[in-house]
Amino acid sequence: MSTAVESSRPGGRTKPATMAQALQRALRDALAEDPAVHVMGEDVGALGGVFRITDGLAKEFGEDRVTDTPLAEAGILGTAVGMAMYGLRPVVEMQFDAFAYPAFEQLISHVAKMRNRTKGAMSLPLTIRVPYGGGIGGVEHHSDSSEAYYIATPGLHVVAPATVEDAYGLLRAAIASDDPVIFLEPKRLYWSKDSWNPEAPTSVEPIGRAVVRRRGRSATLLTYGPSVPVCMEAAEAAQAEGWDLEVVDLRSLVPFDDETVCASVRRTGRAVVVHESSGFGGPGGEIAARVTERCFHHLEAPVLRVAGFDIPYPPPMLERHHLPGVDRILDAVARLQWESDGGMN
Amino acid sequence: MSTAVESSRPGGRTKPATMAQALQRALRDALAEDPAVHVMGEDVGALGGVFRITDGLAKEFGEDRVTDTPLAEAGILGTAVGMAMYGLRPVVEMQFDAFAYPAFEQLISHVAKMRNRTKGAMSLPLTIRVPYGGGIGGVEHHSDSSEAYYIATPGLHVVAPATVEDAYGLLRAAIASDDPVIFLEPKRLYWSKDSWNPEAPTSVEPIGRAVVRRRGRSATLLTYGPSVPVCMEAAEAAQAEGWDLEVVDLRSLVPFDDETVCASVRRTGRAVVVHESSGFGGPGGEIAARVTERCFHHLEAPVLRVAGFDIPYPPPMLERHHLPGVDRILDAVARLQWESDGGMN
Amino acid sequence: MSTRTGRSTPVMEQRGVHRPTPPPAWKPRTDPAPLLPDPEPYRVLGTSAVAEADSALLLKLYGELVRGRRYNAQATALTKQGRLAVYPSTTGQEAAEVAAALVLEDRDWLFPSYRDTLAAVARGLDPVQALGLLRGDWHTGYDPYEHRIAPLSTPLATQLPHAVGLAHAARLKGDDVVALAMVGDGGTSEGDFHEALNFAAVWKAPVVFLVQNNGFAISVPLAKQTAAPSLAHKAVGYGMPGRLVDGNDAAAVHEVLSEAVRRARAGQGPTLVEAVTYRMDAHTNADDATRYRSDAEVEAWRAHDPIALMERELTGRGLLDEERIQAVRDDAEEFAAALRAGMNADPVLDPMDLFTHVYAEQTSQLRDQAEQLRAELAAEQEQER
Amino acid sequence: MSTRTGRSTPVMEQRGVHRPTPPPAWKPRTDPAPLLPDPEPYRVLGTSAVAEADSALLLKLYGELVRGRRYNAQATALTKQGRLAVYPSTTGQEAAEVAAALVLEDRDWLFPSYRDTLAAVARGLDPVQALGLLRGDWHTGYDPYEHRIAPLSTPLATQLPHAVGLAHAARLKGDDVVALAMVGDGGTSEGDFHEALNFAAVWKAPVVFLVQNNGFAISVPLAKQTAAPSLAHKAVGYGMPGRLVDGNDAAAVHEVLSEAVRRARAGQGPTLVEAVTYRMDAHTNADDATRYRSDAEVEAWRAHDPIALMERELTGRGLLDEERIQAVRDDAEEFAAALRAGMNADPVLDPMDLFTHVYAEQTSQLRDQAEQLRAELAAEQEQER
Ligand SMILES: Cc1ncc(C[n+]2csc(CCOP(=O)(O)OP(=O)(O)O)c2C)c(N)n1
Ligand SMILES: Cc1ncc(C[n+]2csc(CCOP(=O)(O)OP(=O)(O)O)c2C)c(N)n1
Ligand SMILES: [Mg+2]
Ligand SMILES: [Mg+2]
Repeated sequence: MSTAVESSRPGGRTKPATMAQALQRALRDALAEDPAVHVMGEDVGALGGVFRITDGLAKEFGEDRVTDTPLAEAGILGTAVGMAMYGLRPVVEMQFDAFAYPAFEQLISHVAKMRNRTKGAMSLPLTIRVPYGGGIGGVEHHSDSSEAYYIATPGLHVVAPATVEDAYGLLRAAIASDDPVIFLEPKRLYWSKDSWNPEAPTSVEPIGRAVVRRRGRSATLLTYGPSVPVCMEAAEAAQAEGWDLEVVDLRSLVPFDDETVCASVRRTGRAVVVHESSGFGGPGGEIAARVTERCFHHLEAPVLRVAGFDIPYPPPMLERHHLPGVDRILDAVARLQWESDGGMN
Repeated sequence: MSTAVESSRPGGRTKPATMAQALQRALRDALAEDPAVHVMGEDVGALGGVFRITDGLAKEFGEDRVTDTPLAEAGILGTAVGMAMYGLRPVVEMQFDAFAYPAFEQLISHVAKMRNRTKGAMSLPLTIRVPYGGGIGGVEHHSDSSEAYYIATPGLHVVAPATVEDAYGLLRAAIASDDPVIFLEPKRLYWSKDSWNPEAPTSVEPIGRAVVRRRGRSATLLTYGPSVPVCMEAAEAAQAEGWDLEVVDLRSLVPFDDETVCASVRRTGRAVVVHESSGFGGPGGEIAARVTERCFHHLEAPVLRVAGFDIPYPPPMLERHHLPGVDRILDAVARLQWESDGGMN
Repeated sequence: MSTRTGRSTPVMEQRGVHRPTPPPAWKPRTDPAPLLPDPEPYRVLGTSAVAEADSALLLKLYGELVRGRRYNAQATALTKQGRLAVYPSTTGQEAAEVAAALVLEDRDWLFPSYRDTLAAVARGLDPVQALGLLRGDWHTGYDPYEHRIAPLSTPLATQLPHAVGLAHAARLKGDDVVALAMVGDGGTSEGDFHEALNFAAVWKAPVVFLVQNNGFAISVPLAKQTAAPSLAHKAVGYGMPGRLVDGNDAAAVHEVLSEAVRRARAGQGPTLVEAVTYRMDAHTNADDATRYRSDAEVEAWRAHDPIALMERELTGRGLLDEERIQAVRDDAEEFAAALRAGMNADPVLDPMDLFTHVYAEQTSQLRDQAEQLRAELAAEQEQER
Repeated sequence: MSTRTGRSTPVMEQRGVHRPTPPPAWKPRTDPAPLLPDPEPYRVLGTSAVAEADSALLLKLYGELVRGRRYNAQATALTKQGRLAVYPSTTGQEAAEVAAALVLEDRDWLFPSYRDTLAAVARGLDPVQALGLLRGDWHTGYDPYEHRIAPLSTPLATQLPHAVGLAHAARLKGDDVVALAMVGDGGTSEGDFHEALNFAAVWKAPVVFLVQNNGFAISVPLAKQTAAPSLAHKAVGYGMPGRLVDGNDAAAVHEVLSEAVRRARAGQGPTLVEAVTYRMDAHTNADDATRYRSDAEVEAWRAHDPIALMERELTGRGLLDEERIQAVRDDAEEFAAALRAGMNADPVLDPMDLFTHVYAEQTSQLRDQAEQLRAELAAEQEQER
């Protein structure tokens, strides 16, 4: 009991929390602080969302602030656009990655472009939460990694948290942003735990800064979202093989933090990009290309990519073969042409 | 009159034709040869399409084969899926690039995946024609280059012709393919002319082969669709500066012809990717990354990209600033670090 | 103003004003009256209409209902044993599921949503194959052409335009084929529902749209989904008839759907049928329905159980006794046992299938990736030894 | 079967069959009758209803109609002079355009489609700004907040959910604001139309949907777009009233829209209004209408011209004579001259705007790209010197 009392005071104790709890807390704090914030989507009310991220919010803030919508994603996003036009800050939940696709026209032709179309007169402070990625045994259409579509669309910000703390901080930053933000929530990290102080949640800087999660000298793993813990694990395992890997968590794909990324790659001279979405046409190509453009003479080897295969997301029983795992990452690290320069330093 | 008579015989004379004419001819020949082929879309009937690509086809083949649909892109593609399930070969026209977005869910969740979902039992021989790209003075939503979305979607083929001959050959190949093909028609090349023999139209190989449009030794321009003529022009202009540029027309983005591309880049040691779609997250990143992965030790400089800016497509009066032109391509070629190795050879 | 109640009377020469000729396309082209549904869902069981019902059909329906109920129970049990990843039950909805399957000829096509495995099974599909998606070994567990059952559709309402396109294609080819497409109440809010119905009506495609209004889209009740008098009222906006039917009355659903199929076959175009029913279980085994609905509501519907309704009629006709009931139940048990056995056998998986069915011809890119995985798996096996 | 015509009579104790209690949600919740449109488009001009029409309003409408016609002619002329990239004319549709603008209060919002620049102009927007999109110097030529006019929407029907969301937001904030959204007959086939109307009805949002049925979506006639009795009949499927009105009768459109706005303001929810009209010009100046319609059809509609209809009434009332007509025409000429002058002035363009309005805060990436363009432009200027 004493813990509960203590943790309800600001400055209360740090304790383990899940990413789901941090996200929920971010929504609650945003709703409480700013009456313009509205949460809307399918089943976000009484049910609290299929992942329970909005659990209890409808009860606390009422159905006008936390609204179960009809089942129509273009309608959800389209009406959210109208609400944002009128000064509200809608936070839209798309139930799963693949169920955001019906809203694609609204997203591309209006959400991403409204500020530009109106020469800055009309902005859309909209947050679009998309539970994304695989690894949860979901049947088809429940495990897509759709970030390639979003990052290719100028006008959108695209972020993905990998830690409990970032889940809170980035979601607050997204809701506070005056621009539309695609907020990718790695489904399989919802129940990941970290020690975190929910009463004094650290806020992150405004969207757009990568962070070095692990320092290392041999090579850099560039990654984000659900692949961050996998890369951390790979970096640990790599030690046994004599590689001291640096891990950069991009956090934000748009804007892209060239500075942090290039500083790391220039230091290590080698890089592997790791993500779950398909390789071909995925974010890894962009990342590898821009790192190469900027760091060419620092590179001892081409920037390699470890990504999902170029196939539709597999059925649950086969998904482990698709997902980039520790071994596949280490295989890529091994192909970074170490013989030529003794990169084992 | 004699010309007309001669050209109506197989083996008749080559004469100038536009890409629009070649596309129309491809549709007519496909309709005539295979009763399973159906053309459908908005205004494809009596009007002949807003670009007149289907001109006269409804009259010739009847409204059951060439059908004006209700105005609903998801409905058009969704019903085409059903028609393909029953063994037809629908050729769908999306009126403009941005108006294909409402059909995105059907495209991603069904069209691209049907063969895979059914373990090969059900294939969708569907061609989706998308007039795409800018340079025609179109108002907003009429000039998007949307290929990044398509190439990031496993299960789709993505092709773009740059010449009159390829327009015919690739469209025939697309319609003959047992898989869905996104057929990107560069709007501003519709009225480009080439000498072509419509009575003995050369067929191209099955989808997936790039072609070297111009041989050169200094560096390779990798490009496709509307940027091919611009690159050819740039290559001519480059001669004055002492560069002998090779130009590779990719023709097909999926499948990607690594063989032809890498052979060229290994030969020249330098490459610039040129396309009209936005740079960030666009096809150029993928192309640069895979060329670098495969040809790293042949590269004298990083693979550079010349692409549209990372902005919503500009209004007509400003679009020239956005489109990759000869000067911007030559600027990129100049940045290929010539001083280090005397690439002017 | 008078738009609501009456019409303004044209006055030909009022104050010298010349009355202009009504231009073409002035009047609605179809009479809306026959398109509108009756205000009460159509029923057969427990009404005078039941007298006309054929005993053989009722018995057939009864058998399928009982087997369907058993199927739902068995599939739910399989989720608890980890043999199914997830199962969306149709307990309480068996009447609509089963009737949808039985009204079709072999040459017709069924377009089920993700919930409608029971309809597929009632059409003759091996239940193990029907449950492939939910077991997780592949996306579609069957060859759609074998029983003319389209893949179960998870993205809501997206299967409806497919049904329209297929039916239209069949009609163009001169084939006598009807497509029956199933969708939930929630799915009617999607744009694809609208576009599919509109295409169907314009093309006069031989399609039947069956909406199972089971009261909920996961947790969202119908009142938050639509303000329409009924979902069947949407039909008039497309120019097709809308029919409201008691979805728990298998005889009524069968009759209404048969009539719709007959219309479609006769070239009279599509029909929208709303079957009013109730989802007795949670959305899926993973859902917690107590969060959004009361036990009292569930109980009220239990009194209107599709199997009980049918049993009363058959008993009344003297067609059912304890023995007959037991025989039907035994059949259902046998069915369940076979299903259990089928599901308890581990599926044979080939990871290489991931690369085989992306394109008709494997690209070199995928060949390379398949090679990579093959090498990884070989190394894995090596290590395991 | 009796679903079409009558209802089956429940028989309480037929052959011992117990009649089950009807479960909750059994009956349609709304009476559909008042939602259905009258079979004939509502008219005022040339009917007895005109007696009630206010002269001042009719004169105001007349002035706007004449000015609107002149605006259409001027804009079309500007395309020939290369001052407009393209122009979709509303010649023949002025009544609906103008009435839509006039029924709104200043605090209300208008959501026009790409064709509806005339409605924006009639609401008070500078026509040069209204035509910005079509001139091509920027996408939206005006600040939407100034006159509460959303950006002209080119992707069809996508503006409808925006209108619903804005009206809903205003209502949540307790503001007395109505949104009026315009769409074409073709646009009603899009999924966004369906979803917007459904949300509006469920939320009881203060929105009015105005469909201008001008007979065509580019070349596609209404009969290939829908099989519905009328587009207004779609309303009942959402649970809102549908109204059919003569779209060339400015007094009738004004009355029907005013009533719909009043309902919305009173918290009674949305209305769908179909204005039956005709597009006298081609789809745009770039279109060739002879490919898909006959001159005879166009002529039939010319006899039902919105300006002529109004002129007859005003002349009948003795409110118009040659002099008054001339004054109205002079005003329209003046308006056209100002528009010409405005459009003949070259717009001031700043290529740097391309990078300024992508995000609230320019990213370093865009800063670099802006720098690149700046350098290129400087080099260009250098060369030109
Ligand atoms: C396009 C789309 N959006 C969201 C979902 C997630 N989802 C799955 S089932 C469901 C509710 C469906 O309700 P209803 O249509 O009434 O069918 P029921 O489950 O009642 O059979 C939702 C929202 C989905 N599958 N597809
Ligand atoms: C989503 C979308 N698809 C296609 C188009 C291309 N297009 C522009 S106008 C038009 C016809 C519109 O017809 P209608 O809705 O009746 O409006 P009208 O032009 O008659 O005013 C079409 C197909 C578009 N703008 N948006
Ligand atoms: Mg339901
Ligand atoms: Mg129209």
